[in-house]
Amino acid sequence: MVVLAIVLGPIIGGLLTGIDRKITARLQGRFGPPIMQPFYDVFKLLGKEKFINNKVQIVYVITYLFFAMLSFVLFVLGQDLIAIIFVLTVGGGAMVMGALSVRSPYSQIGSQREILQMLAYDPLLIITAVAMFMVTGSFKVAEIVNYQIHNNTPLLYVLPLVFIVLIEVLSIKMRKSPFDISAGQHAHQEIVRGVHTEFSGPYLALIEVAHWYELMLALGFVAIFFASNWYIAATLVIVMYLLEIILDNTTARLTWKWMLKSAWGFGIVLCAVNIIALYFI
Amino acid sequence: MLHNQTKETNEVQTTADKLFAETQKLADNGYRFIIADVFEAEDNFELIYQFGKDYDATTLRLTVPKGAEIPSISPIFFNALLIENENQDLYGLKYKGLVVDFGGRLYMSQDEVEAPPQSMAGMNVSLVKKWNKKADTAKKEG
Amino acid sequence: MGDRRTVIPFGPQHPVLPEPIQLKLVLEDEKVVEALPQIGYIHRGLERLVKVRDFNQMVFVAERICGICSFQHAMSYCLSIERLMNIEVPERADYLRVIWSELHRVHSHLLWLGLMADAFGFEAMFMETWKIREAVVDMMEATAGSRVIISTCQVGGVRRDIAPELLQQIVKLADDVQRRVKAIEHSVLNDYTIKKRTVDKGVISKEQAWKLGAAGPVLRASGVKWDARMIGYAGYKYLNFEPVVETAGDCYARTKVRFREMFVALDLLRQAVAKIPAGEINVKVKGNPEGEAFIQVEQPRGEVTYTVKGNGTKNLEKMHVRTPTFANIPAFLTMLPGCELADVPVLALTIDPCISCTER
Amino acid sequence: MGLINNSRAKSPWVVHFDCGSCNGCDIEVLACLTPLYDIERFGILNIGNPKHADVLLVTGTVNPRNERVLRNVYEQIPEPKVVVAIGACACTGGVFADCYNVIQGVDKIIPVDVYVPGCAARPEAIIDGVVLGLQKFQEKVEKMNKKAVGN
Amino acid sequence: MFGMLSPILKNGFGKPATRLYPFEKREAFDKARGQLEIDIDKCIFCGMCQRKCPSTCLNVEKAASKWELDPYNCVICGVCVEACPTKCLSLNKVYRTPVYVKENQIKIGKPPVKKTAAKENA
Amino acid sequence: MLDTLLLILIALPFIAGFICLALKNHSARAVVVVLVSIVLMITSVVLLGQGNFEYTLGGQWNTLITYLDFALLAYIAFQAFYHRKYHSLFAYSAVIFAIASIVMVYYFDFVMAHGIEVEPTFFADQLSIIMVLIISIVGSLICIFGIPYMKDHEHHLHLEITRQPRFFLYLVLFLGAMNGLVLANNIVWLLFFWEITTLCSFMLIGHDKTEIATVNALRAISMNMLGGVGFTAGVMILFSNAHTLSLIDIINSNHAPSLLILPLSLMVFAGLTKAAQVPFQSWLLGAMVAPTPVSALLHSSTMVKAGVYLIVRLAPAYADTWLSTMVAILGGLTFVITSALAVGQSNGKKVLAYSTIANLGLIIACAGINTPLAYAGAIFLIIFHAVSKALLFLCVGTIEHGIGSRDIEDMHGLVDKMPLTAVISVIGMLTMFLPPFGMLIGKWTAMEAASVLPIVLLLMILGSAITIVFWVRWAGILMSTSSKPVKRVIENIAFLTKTPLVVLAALAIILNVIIFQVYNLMISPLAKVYYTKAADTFTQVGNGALVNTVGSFTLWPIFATVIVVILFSIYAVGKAKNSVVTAPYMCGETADNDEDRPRFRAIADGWVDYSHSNYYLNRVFGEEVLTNGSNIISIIAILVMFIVAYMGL
Ligand code: NFV
Ligand code: SF4
Ligand code: SF4
Ligand code: SF4
Repeated sequence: MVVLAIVLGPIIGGLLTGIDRKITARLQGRFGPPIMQPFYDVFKLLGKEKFINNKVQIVYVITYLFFAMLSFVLFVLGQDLIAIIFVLTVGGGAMVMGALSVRSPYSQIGSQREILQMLAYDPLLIITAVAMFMVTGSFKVAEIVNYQIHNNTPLLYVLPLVFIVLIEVLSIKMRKSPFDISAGQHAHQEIVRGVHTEFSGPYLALIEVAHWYELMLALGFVAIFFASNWYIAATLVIVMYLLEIILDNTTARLTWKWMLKSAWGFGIVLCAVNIIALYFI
Repeated sequence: MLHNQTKETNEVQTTADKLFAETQKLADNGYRFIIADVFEAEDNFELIYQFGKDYDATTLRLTVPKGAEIPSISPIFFNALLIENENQDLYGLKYKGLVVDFGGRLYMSQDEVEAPPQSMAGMNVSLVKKWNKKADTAKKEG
Repeated sequence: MGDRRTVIPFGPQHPVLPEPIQLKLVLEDEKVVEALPQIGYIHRGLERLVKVRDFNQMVFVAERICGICSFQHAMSYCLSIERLMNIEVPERADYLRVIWSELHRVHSHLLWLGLMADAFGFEAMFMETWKIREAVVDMMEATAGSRVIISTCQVGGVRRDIAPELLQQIVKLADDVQRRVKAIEHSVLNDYTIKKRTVDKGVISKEQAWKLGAAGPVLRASGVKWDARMIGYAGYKYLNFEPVVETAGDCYARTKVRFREMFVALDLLRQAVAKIPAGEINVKVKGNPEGEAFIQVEQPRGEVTYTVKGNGTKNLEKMHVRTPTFANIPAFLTMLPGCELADVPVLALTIDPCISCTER
Repeated sequence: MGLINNSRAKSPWVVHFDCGSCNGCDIEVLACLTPLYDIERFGILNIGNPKHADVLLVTGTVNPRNERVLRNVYEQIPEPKVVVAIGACACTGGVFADCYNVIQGVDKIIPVDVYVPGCAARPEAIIDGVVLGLQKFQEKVEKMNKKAVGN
Repeated sequence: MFGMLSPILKNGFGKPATRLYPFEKREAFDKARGQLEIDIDKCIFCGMCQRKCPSTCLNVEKAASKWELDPYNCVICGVCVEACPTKCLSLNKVYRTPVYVKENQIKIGKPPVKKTAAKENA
Repeated sequence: MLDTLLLILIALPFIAGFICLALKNHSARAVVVVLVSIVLMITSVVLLGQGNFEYTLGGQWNTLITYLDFALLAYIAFQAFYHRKYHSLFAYSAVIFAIASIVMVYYFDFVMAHGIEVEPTFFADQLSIIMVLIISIVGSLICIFGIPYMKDHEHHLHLEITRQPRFFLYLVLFLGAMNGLVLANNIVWLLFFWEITTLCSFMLIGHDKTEIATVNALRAISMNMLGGVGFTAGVMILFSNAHTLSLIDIINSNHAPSLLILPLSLMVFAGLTKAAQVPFQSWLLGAMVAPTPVSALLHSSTMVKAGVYLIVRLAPAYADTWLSTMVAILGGLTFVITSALAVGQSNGKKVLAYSTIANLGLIIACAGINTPLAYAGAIFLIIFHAVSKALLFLCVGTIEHGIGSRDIEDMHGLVDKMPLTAVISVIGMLTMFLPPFGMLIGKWTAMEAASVLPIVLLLMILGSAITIVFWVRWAGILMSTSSKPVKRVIENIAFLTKTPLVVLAALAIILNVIIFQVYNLMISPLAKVYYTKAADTFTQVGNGALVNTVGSFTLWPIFATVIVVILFSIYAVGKAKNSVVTAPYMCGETADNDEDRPRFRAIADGWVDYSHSNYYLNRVFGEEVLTNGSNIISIIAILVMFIVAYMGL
């Protein structure tokens, strides 16, 4: 199981990224790159000359990669959601510190924004977990899934608002417009490549792979909203992913202020309403 | 006489000391500053300042000897700052009272090519160009 | 103790800046407290080429001041020489100049819109606008043989004629573009995120705009009704149109102005095609220019001025171009302090900077 | 290793530096990204950051002020890298070759691999130019390896 | 709110606008200016083109009967074509392809025919 | 055996303190302090081996304590009065509170509860022992650190006569008082030690005798005396309601909760003031002006921990009441508010101070949640916070002496200048907020426990997200380095400075590894004793996992990952020998590689030094923006707490 997760995670994640790029291109009226493009990118990056600013950077990248991997593995193993989110923050923190360790303007500004980004999505993610706990009585993924299978009530039915908030959280986590403020995937950025500015070559490749793990984890979060039926769950994931892509293509990048406001205002209020509503059902 | 697009502009002859006051007057009358030009002669510069109001243009014209200091009108019209700095760069004029002084470094980075004289001395117009030669020698050496 | 300010370079090589210009930004958190520019990355010194190129060759140099408003540069230059030498240009040539000018305006505004979208990370819109622009560019290639720098103007008229069938195609193109731009206009001006990024950003009041010498859409978006085309150079004297004016003076207003200007330009195209007379397209030029002339022409980004001085030889004595961006940079610099870092590209783009024009 | 080598030509990320172009070539480079030409078909991304790029597209005349920038951008691209000079200006200085502030051609400053002529260079030509540049990767890789051994 | 929604969905369901260059090339326009060609046989090495060229990329040496073009400096304006008295220059519709190494295009023609030579002597 | 231990733990610091006062020789004093410290550490470990106990002293001791209490309060009143010219409001209020205390104590001791004997006088369960360990080990290390620090400090101040004897008197005495406090069973005794800590903190905060120091000391004493009054009142009501003065008695709750709830709320109030919870946070922030060892001591092992100790200690007594809920909410509020406040600060010590208050808030919230799981979380937090925070304060002190500033913005690239300190500081910071470190485990435990109280859980979630902000960026900039090869500097710091740092850092890491043992040995029995009715804390501990009924934290994969990361990093860094070291990206205007600080060319080709500052978002997280509103909110919350208590809910 663990090995499978470690191996299949990035493969599916990479494929999904490729599909994302293809669909994005299509939505923009373009032909688009081949589906395998992300893999080409990563392999090419692996073969590039190693450019570093300092050696500590490498450590941070590796930390990011392995902790992203770990969080996904823990998820697959059905572990505690809050623990998973905490593990995820290690990766995020490593990225921030890595970007801060270089005295480079855009890298450091990017990391400041990344911190704000973490500030925006971290509580929402935990609240999502809490909402699941409220329904199922457990923080463990395995239990959450079991609960839905036994009671045959998908979480989506009882937590629709939380699910909507999750859409925003995933946009932030996947660095999609309108929240691509700390490092865009492709679009041109006022802060160049943000936190990724100073990572290049093989190290950038590792970051990309780590990002795939995170993507898989994010989609996993979506999937367990409908764990009673895996077909519907898969559909849900696909719909969600498409939604993210469309959102990405229909919005301009917004500022961190707006992001914080919407996450802490809109997000938390929606979740709260949903959770309070639980008491009445 | 300066030809404008459709008609002749009204032109005011002035001097360096009066320039600032004249400009202030125009500013008070609702004119805006459009552009300043320099015509270089043997040993003096002829400066013309263009001002506009609606579709009319007014010109201030003055002659200053080379090396003289000219009062900057950028405190009145902020947008004069770029052209005045440009003239410092390209003609070696001196302005005093510039709001932001680039010190002759607005466009130019190297002293060798600073303010090329009108004669364009050292310019090579033939097909075989100096850089090509330089590069060829460099290639042979390296 | 504890300096809380960030000092960073913004440019010259920067992904959101299509052209090299540098701003030294001093930030507090993300608020810009001070911005100082450094330009000169594109300075070529081409005005001095008048010394070694004759006034006919200079048309092609002037044209290459900028690849976006290239035709209009060539035209302005020709207008100024023609003014010096008192040349009457044939009427058909006047009309053809209007047609190419307005094609350039449309393509330039579409290009700007795309870059603007890119500045705030709206890739899909960039792609949409540039797709439309491609049709305009194709039309330029069909009429003049080249996509961006069309080299059709010369002192005394134009070098190429447009065949009647092609003229009809231009009308068709105008209708087509009108339809497609209308669709985009709707999307852009009503989009929540775009409004968030543009409304009330970089406000310039009417008085400020005039005093700072802003030009073109920046000026008109602040409520000043000033358009050099009203002077009536080239074929504009035969056509009727109204300058586009908005009053808010923010980025959103400037966007709106450019949209509406596109429609005006398309309308002018139609008018020109309808009215264009038959006849010669250029006259023979004899003699050499002498005297001084000062010309104002409305380019996509605003008013360009050409000051030329001839001395009776085939080389001019002086040529000086003041371009709209040159005039708009002071306005841009006054917009900057107090804005957010994320707004810097947006503000930069709303003046539609063209550095190669500015530095020549 | 084979996988990596195959991937190189399939995923060239470009960084575009406008070092004094008139914008003519510039907008043609950008036009390549647009739906009609869509160079992302070849995996080409305009990445904006030299540290991530493989291909440097240079347009325009070099002058003493942007020369140092050009050199810096070039140095910050990790090997294997390819430089494509686009347009008459970048190749030789074009119409501006005789100006006092113009250095005639990018190759006076950094090694250029591919020259794309034209004023402005057409998008098709630019695509051809990049594709031509990709064929040089193999050679570049050898150079890189030699350099690594040298260290 | 999401203005771009309908255009992008339209794109998504429609066919991409991409022209699959280099596999799919389009017809050049009639007026397209590609590259400069010379019918060297017709050239009389008068140097008119060289004098008119705004980019000084032509070099005509009468003595050596040499006509030399720096194609990487040419801005394809077509002035020389118009200026040439014998109409030996033309612009074709094919744009020039990129290269690894810049080379000047040198054409050596036949020495000018006697008639011209005679004229010059006179 | 037991009496010796108690003697050493409580009385030895008092004696040693006065020896310090008498010793004029610096080295002699150093020897005394080091010796006492070592003895204390050893004794506390021996006490750990001893296990739980109870110990009774004779009645004459009670009388002695009573008289000493009067003397103490009078001295406090005198001190406050003496310094009244600095800040009359704080001074007079402190005097009034002190006099009120005297009157109350008099009435209590001689009228209400004359001749009452409490058995036992001292008692220790695991909580007490944990506290003793923290005080004796962490506190002692801080004292050791103080020796070279104070020498340096006075050197900077150019003092004629050294004031160190007095300083070490209170520093060492503080430990004794704290030990007494956490071991006391007789509440009167507890109150006595409580007031001693108040006095000590006053003396230490005002030690530098500058105006600001004195004002802040006065603020501290006035707020703490307010708490003291509350405490005394609580004791009185407690006695009149329940006729007991024994802690054990109260906790084991042989009394109806409604009788206890009002006195308990007063005691909790005292705890809140001592733990500097909002709205009393200002005294602890003011305490920053004191020399760093003082801050470290106040923030980690003593003083504020006394407040927390009291609240946690009493927690089982008010379990399942509304009071408990209010305590949880108050703690949660403080956690969010002060975390947010910390974001807006660039003064390193202030950040630490706010973070301390925030974490205390978290602990108090746990006490308020009042389930075995929460209790375990609270104790986790107490342990790990003490170690990490002491470490961090000492680091900041060292840094301050190294670079002459305690501002975070001046610490960019510290790793190049003070590698050892920087690395240790970063370790300290990481232990504050990242898994697998104990603080995070504590936080996780707290959150899972809080799942019964969603409002508190929400506060915890927000707070913990905010804490990440300031830790990450601080740690990040400490480790930022130049891309030039830097000259390796060997840090020149005194042995007595380095030792505490290294030991604390080691402790911070080792404790995480043995977290299961700590839990099984110390925490689990406590929860079992005090929460007999409730379910077990963790169903399974050990084998790398903490499992409770709602979730689980499997630590071994994280440990494994850490090891993998370390190994892989070593490998990758080794492989990176050939990599090219480049200058940072500056939009193409990077300077040549020979400057230490990155520069770029800007306006008119001039050189400009690149500089970067963190975001402080003062318009959102500024003190001015948040303080007033949050004070009002928390005062309201405290009032609600009293109302709830008064109604005996
Ligand atoms: N003149 C001119 Fe311009 C400028 N600025 C014009 O619209 O584009 Ni390059
Ligand atoms: S080659 Fe022509 S189009 Fe390209 S930059 Fe130079 S002048 Fe402009
Ligand atoms: S103008 Fe024509 S004939 Fe004369 S040299 Fe040039 S190509 Fe030959
Ligand atoms: S086309 Fe223009 S640039 Fe090229 S050779 Fe002819 S005149 Fe010169």
